[in-house]
Amino acid sequence: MTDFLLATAGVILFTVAVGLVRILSGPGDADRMMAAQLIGTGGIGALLLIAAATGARGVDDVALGLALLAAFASAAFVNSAAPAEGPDAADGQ
Amino acid sequence: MSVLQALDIGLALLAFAVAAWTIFARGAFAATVGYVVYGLLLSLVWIRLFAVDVALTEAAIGSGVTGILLISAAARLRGGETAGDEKSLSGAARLFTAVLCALVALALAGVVLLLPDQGPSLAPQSMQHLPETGLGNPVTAVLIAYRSFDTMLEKVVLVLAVVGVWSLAADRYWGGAPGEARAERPEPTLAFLAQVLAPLGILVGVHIFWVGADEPGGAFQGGAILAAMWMIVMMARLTEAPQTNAFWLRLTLVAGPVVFLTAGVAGAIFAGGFFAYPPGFAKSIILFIETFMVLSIAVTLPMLVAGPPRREPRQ
Amino acid sequence: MSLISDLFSIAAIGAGVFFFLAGTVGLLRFPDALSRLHALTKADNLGLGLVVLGLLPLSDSLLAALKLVAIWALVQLAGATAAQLVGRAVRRKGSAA
Amino acid sequence: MTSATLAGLVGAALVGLGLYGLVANPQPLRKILAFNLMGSGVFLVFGIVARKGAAVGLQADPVPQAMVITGIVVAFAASALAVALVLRLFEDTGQVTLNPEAWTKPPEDGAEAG
Repeated sequence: MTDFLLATAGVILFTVAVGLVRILSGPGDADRMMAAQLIGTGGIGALLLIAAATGARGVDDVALGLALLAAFASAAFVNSAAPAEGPDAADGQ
Repeated sequence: MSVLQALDIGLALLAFAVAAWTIFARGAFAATVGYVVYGLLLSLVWIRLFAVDVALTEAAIGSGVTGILLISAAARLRGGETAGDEKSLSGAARLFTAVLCALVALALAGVVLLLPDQGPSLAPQSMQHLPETGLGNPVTAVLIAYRSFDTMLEKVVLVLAVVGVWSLAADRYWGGAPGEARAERPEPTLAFLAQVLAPLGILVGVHIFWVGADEPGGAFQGGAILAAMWMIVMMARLTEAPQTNAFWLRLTLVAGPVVFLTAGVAGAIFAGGFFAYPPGFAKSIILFIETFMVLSIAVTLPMLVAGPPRREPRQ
Repeated sequence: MSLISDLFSIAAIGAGVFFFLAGTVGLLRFPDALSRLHALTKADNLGLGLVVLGLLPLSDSLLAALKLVAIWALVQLAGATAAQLVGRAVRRKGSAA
Repeated sequence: MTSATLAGLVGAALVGLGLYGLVANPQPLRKILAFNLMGSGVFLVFGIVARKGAAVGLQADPVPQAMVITGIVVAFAASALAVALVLRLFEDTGQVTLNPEAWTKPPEDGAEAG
């Protein structure tokens, strides 16, 4: 069972790695943000599998923290990417 | 080769490849996203090193909060970096640099390989004195009891960094709120996310702080998650960034180090040594200090990310 | 009994890995950003959901199991909102250009 | 080779990689990224020292771990200050460059001496 869990963690990391190669190179910044999202989900999956296989303590809290912060990179991207919108932005220029 | 070893090698290669992407990518934004991805991989590596406390810190600060900081900066700097008058290194200088850096890396790798299998360790000492602190997590004990002086100074560094960031404000903005005035209408999706996430996140942050006494977790990690929740609420425009001359803000910023230092001085008077905790009361004092540290961290990190004041202060 | 729960875990986790693979294939094959986003969110969240489902019988306590479900729910929320946010950014840029 | 040694080797490689980026990348934001990479490489080397100090039932020596935690927080504070400086430079000059000759050019539109 342990080897199965570790092997699936490895497969997930591998598929994530292949996906990363595709979207880190773009073309657009939105694609790149998807890379952060992809590694978030895949990383949490691999983390949970590794934790179940190696029995390391407290790893579920790490996964919980990562899950909480999973959308933050995208939120920061959207928040800063459109500064020229809205009425108030004009007088800052 | 066992499955675990294969997984470790794969993880190491992936982390290294993403790091290399961060250095060699064309655009600054692509490199920044690469760095965020790398931070997440790094917390997996820390799990494999059985350093769960570090993994939690890396997940919350190294990947989460730093990610917000760097991605916001990269998105804001777009366009400025395309200036063609950068003085790039010539090919020969680049090669020379690469060779020198490779030598540094090789020397370090040599040191890593030369380390004895059973290195010198302070683990026995830290376990031996653990009962005196009343804690169950030796990493927390190192941070708040054995090496509390370091941790106190680190809190001071955080305050100094806030002072440094605020000092970059123009004179007329001094004391005002950070961040430009922007669209009042919040992005509805972002507002929804913040409304759902913030209460849950506060719960998780307090949980991670509280279990930190005995399990992996602690003041930094819990405080960083609380900080992230304040950031998402500000990003969603559900609340405004506070004025930097607000008394409560400045008080909370310095509360952690001040309480910590006071406890240290009190130790010198009542327990016979600077930062000594009287036997029997150690755990209560540690939790008291940590509570203020969590508050300070939860306020300091968002202020560092928000940047210098950019609006004139209201009276 | 333990054999049955082990078989359940293996089946669920295996199915989860399949969806991770499907998501990556979608990322590689789909032509534009919005459909890649679609592949990413659908497949990944289902993948993680099945992995969590498979890990549930292996967890030591009820609290640990609840935490696993909470992690999955949070990732669902994050995935859905991030996809919305990034998707809007793509559309905004598309209409401006 | 143990996983700890492997992580240590990655750490060593990261220090080299980060150092190269710090010297060779002209853009300040890239330098900040490179500096952080270098830092995390050093942390990983600490990680292997902690792992090799496993004793008395602990799987890693807590002292280097605590130092890394402190280090991560301090690295964040330094990065935040550096980012604030770069953003201020961009505001004042409309450029993101450390090349002083470029600063003397009139700022582009959108930039305002703040």
